Amino acid sequence: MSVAEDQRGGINFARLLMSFGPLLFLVALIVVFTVLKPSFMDPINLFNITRQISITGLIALGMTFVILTAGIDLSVGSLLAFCGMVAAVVAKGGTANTLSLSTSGTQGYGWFAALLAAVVVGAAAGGVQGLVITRLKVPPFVVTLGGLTVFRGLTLTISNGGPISGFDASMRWFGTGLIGPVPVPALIFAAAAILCHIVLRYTRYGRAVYAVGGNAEAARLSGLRVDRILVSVYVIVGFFAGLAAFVLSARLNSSEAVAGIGYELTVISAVVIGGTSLFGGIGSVGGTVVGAALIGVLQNGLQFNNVSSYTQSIVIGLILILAVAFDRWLKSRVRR
Amino acid sequence: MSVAEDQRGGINFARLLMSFGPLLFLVALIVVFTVLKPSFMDPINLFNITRQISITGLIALGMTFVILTAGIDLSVGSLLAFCGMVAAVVAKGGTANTLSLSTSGTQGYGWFAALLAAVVVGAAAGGVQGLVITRLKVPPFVVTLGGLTVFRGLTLTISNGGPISGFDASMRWFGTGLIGPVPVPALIFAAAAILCHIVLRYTRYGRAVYAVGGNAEAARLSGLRVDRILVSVYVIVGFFAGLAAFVLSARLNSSEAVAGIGYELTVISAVVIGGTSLFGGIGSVGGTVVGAALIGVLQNGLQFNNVSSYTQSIVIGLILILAVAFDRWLKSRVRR
Amino acid sequence: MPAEAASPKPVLLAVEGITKHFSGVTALSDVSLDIRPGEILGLLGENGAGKSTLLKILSGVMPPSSGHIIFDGADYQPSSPQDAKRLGIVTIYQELSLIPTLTVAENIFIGRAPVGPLGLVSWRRMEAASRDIIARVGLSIDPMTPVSALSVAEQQLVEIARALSLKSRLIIMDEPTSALTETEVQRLLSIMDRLRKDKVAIMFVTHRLEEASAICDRMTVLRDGRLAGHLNREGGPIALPRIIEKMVGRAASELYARPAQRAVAGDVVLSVRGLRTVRDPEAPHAIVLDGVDIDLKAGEILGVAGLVGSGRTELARAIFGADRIAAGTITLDGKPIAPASPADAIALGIGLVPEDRKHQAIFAALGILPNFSVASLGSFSNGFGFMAERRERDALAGFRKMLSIRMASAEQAIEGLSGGNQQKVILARWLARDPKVLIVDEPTRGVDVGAKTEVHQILVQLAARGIAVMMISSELPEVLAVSDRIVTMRRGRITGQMPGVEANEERLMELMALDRKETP
Amino acid sequence: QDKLTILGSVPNLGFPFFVHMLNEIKAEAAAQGVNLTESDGQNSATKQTADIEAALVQKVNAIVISPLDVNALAPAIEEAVKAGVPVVTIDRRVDGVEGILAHVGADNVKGGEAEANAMVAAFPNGAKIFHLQGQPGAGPAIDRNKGVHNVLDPLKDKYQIVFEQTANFARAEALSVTEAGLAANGKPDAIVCANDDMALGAMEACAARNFTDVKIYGFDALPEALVAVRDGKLAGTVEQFPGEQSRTAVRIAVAFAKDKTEPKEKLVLLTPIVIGKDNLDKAERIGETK
Ligand SMILES: Nc1ncnc2c1ncn2[C@@H]1O[C@H](COP(=O)(O)OP(=O)(O)OP(=O)(O)O)[C@@H](O)[C@H]1O
Ligand SMILES: Nc1ncnc2c1ncn2[C@@H]1O[C@H](COP(=O)(O)OP(=O)(O)OP(=O)(O)O)[C@@H](O)[C@H]1O
Ligand SMILES: [Mg+2]
Ligand SMILES: [Mg+2]
Repeated sequence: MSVAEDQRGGINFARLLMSFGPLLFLVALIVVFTVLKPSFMDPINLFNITRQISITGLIALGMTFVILTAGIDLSVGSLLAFCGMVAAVVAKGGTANTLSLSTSGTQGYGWFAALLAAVVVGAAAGGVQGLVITRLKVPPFVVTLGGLTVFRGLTLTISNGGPISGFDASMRWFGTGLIGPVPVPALIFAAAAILCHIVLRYTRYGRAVYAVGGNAEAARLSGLRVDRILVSVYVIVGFFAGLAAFVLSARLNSSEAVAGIGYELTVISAVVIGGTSLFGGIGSVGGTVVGAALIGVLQNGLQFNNVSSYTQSIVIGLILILAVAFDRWLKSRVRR
Repeated sequence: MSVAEDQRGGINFARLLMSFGPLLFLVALIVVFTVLKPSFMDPINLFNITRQISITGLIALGMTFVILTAGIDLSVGSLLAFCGMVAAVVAKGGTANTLSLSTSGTQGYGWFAALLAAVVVGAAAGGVQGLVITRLKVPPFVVTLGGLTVFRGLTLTISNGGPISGFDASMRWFGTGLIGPVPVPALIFAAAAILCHIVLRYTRYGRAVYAVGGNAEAARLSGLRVDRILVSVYVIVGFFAGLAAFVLSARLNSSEAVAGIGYELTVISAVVIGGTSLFGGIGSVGGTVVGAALIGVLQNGLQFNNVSSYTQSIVIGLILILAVAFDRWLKSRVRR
Repeated sequence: MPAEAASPKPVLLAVEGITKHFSGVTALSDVSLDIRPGEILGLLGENGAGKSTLLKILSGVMPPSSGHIIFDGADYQPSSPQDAKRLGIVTIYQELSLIPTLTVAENIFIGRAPVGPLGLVSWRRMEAASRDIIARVGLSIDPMTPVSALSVAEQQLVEIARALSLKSRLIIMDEPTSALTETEVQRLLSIMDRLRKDKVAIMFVTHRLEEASAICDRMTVLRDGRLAGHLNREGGPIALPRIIEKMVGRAASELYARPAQRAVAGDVVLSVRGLRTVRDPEAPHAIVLDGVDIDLKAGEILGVAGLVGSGRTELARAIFGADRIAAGTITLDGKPIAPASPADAIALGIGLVPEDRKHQAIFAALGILPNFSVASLGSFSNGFGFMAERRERDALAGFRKMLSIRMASAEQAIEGLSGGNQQKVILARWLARDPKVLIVDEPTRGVDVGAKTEVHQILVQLAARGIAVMMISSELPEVLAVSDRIVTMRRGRITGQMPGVEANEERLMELMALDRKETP
Repeated sequence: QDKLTILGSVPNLGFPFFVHMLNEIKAEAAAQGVNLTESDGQNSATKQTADIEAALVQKVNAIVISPLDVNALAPAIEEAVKAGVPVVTIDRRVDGVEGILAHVGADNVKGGEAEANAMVAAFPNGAKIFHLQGQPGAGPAIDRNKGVHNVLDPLKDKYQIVFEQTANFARAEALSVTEAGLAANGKPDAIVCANDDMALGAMEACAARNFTDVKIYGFDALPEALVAVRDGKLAGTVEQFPGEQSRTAVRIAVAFAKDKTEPKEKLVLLTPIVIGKDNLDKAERIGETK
């Protein structure tokens, strides 16, 4: 992935090492966990991990675009819940607070309509936020913090607080199915990651995203339509929040009003640990994938070793800091 | 406050208007709520509001310093819980999960020791985070996100998940006491705000904070010890988290492991709504006070009118965005 | 058809009665001018005269408050830089508009990267093409270098290269040469000459009047936002005194005049021996210091000349503690010093006016007062750490007068000042410290001719007070005008030194390019 | 020697209620001589699901779980059942999954009803009521709210809820929300809260205004609340016997895992009761209050 490539698209050993901080760290973690408990490497467990990171991972892909433009989106967790609820309403054919886990008696519109509804609503909500950011010149932090509470409120209003549960097998397949041994959510995540990588690395649009984040004023003077690009990244992250919501609902067989609380921090961590700068212009999809994997492996590995929940918090916090510190140290070593 | 002053300390009408966006909005909100329910203006309610905003307000003062340097501190909520627990342990004289609401039988060290412990631990924790940021070159977002989970884990470990309750009257006075009609927490907040205003506006240190946030490289080349200043702002926000923790514990007569969850976003909103730029170098204490008041009035006013919690979320989110949009609009009008 | 042939040189762009107000400031007032294809129009004026503002209006960055523009016979109201670009109006901005995090190649191809059959960007083609493009302006850096690793001069060349690579009918250049040395300037002028032959119109802003005189067909001069007049080439180049008179509104005084009487230089204050600095692999082409010996005496102005990338800035930063030193010693007043940070160097009495004003010197959003006093917070505050604002303001007022800084108030954001006036505030920042050694790196970059003389006089006065001044400059006339002694650098080494009175441009150029002779 | 291992999973160890639950699970597991893998859902259905998945990889012999959300955890529990691992649910019942070994619980809706009924009994002539709800969308908040309304809605004329707000199960929020309620509506007769933390916060708000005769009801019967009940500061709190539930669940799970002993009852329901000053001894954790 891009973490290992240099700007020319080829492989450059120094750069490889330089950008390898989080990846090296990830490998080290996996080794440690395997030594502690060899069954950690059980394919089932590895696939579990990929499935687990796929939800926040999908959103993190979109967040990579946003953060590359020096923006931020705090609303993703709430937006996920909102899109999930919309998908559920479409899938079940109404807002009735259907608690039944069986699908009999429901008159829904099928998984495709539900998926479409989720991503369209997500993208539209992102677009509205993007427009407020660019037209009214309100900083992204404020707009999406507003979005965080607004979308949660809307979700609760739609569902009247409760979950909507029980989808048909075709929809559930997107959360629980396997293709060969590989969980479907993991495949969706992988496909999305490759797509995002190509877009950011090999399209004019992708390069424009980097340019806007590197220096918005210079980008404008160079003739880029900065505002449109800014709006577009919020549309993208909204789209991914919608997609993630669909997969999550399919996986849990339920859309909850409390879904996604606190996801914004997990998602942003994945992006930032992956080396994307919060000040924009620097970062890669490969880094984000590694960042998401690092968090996933850490949580799974600690749980696997029955580390107490309180200690888990402490260890996870420290290791995240360490991973980034190690990356900085590596980069500074390579530089001299 | 500073929002109304120009650099000379005098009053300049254009600037007054320009920086008045959030304040105008605050006044408008108060008027609306008073019209809806005149008892909103009841002194008891107004003092309630000042007391309510004092906890997050205190932390927001510290956060203003951090954000002025283009930093961020996500750990404040957890640090608040941690300092509160430390204060409780000192006040009760041990880690025993003392549940009694009465203080009889406890062998604590008194309020002063508890206060001292809270602010020292807060400042020290902030200092450690500052050192990691400056020495290991890990971005503040990552370090304090790590801190967020580490301090929460430590708090839960100390208290084993439970609260520590029941402090003596001298300590409780700091949370529940009145001087004349004014609640003590509000007075503490006011005093701290004035102090911070003076420090940022009239001291050499304050100038340095703005300079570092405005352009760190230029600050370094102008002979400022940038790293020291950066560490200091994290010490300050940690100190305020400790102080806020002490006041909160005194007010609730209890230190809880779950205190302060999500405070980071409330606190950062207050600062940002008050006009401080997340990119550093621009902002004021006066703005932060107004930002904190805006949030407090909004919450209280909606509760006062018994607005349903779902609708509250939606309204609060929209109004926060609107307040900032209004401010930007005013500023752009004054500029031309 | 015949009608068109009758007027071989129709007006390409005409500006009619443009006025521009900012809050409180009138930057342009009823300005008119025109330019034809194949013509180089010089746009001249003092700092703050409104040149950049006019150019920004032409390139769609901001709308005028009133007046209108005709381009190619049609009404022209650009709403964004793209509109201008689409019509073939290309701009090189005064404040460089490159994206620091992207590579040189990407900056050159921003928004128009070459794509392959699938619509995907071809990095290989982009690299190859940009290598050719930057070669035209004489740059030989790797196009895959991030722009953040380039020196200001290199960035300026990249910006020029980009503009030249675009299909254009009108090129607007706002001080493209301010960071360049003679060689690059000459190359640019010859490129401009070629473009002129290709019927491209060029609007050219510079404070180096010799350049303008050499290349421009016509000149339009602005003064305080108003049109001061037009000058035409009549037979020969437009003479400097004519330009200056139009610009400042009075007869030209003698410029670049060495004061006849100069105090004899005193003892050696600063002495550098065997200075080496470490190579930065992010910029592998970077020339590092390779054993520099230099002495600086009290009361003298030491001019440092060299080509772009010769290591002059590097030397200044090393002495100032801003970059790490690999080997060598620095002694100040006979005592060895090892400043580990600028703060240490400043405490020892060394000051540095850096070359990159925007990134290294100014606090854009802050007022002029804090920008001025940031290096002297100690002396402008009392024992309790409170600012002594009155003293601070009085000091600023003094320098405002002394340096004739044009500003509205001490509270005004420094952003709002013209480049030259910003530079004066930065100079004032260091003058307020009264340093033992003051290093100025390109002190008059972007400073107008009047202010330039003032800056030179200030440097001379400082030297007269016994301060050791080291002046790095890419403008040889400037080096020759004020230096008591001149050293030349080439590839991180000192290649020669001589007293100022014995120097001339030819000798210096030879030393700056010395290794051509050295290599057998 | 093959010691059995069971997974004990609770929704959120940030809350003392679940800390107690897990502690009881731990104690009973030790008493039964089995290993325990602990899991904290950290208030996230995906986290709790992930923990179950990890446990299945490690081939635990049984799962004892209090699900954060009965619907969202259903797929994970279904997976466990499919893998042949016996599952016993505590406190919150998962309906849609076939093959769950047993459920031990006390219904939150019933608890809410009990709480409201206790309040009604204390004010036979009607009352002016504040209602503090839990975190919007969270399962227990929904159920307890439903219980309270089941009782009070038919009695609307006599029992008016004049102020109904969420305080997110948090003490500090309950304090400021109650302050706002008191300023807006004056003194109520009773405050019904969806957990003890909020009741304790409301209690502080009333104490600050010297409204010492407001009857405040909590939920969960935490030791701190029991002390307040004993001291007459709280009127009552709902006891759902989480410890008893947990121990029973572990016993059932271990018995089945050891030798396929089917539980006597698939559904063990403990009736929630309201602890007042007079029946403090019925509270499970009264011992912890010294
Ligand atoms: N964005 C702005 N806001 C307020 N005032 C401005 C702004 N831009 C320029 N000005 C003012 O307009 C006037 C003209 O500035 P301009 O930058 O056009 O001068 P210039 O001729 O390019 O000077 P220089 O040679 O120093 O670059 C100056 O007084 C300047 O302070
Ligand atoms: N801040 C920097 N970071 C990385 N490389 C730099 C930096 N500044 C200068 N360089 C590199 O070091 C080399 C020496 O540049 P330096 O600025 O010292 O030369 P100079 O003689 O002052 O010439 P110039 O006219 O370019 O300033 C340049 O080629 C440049 O690429
Ligand atoms: Mg200009
Ligand atoms: Mg230089």
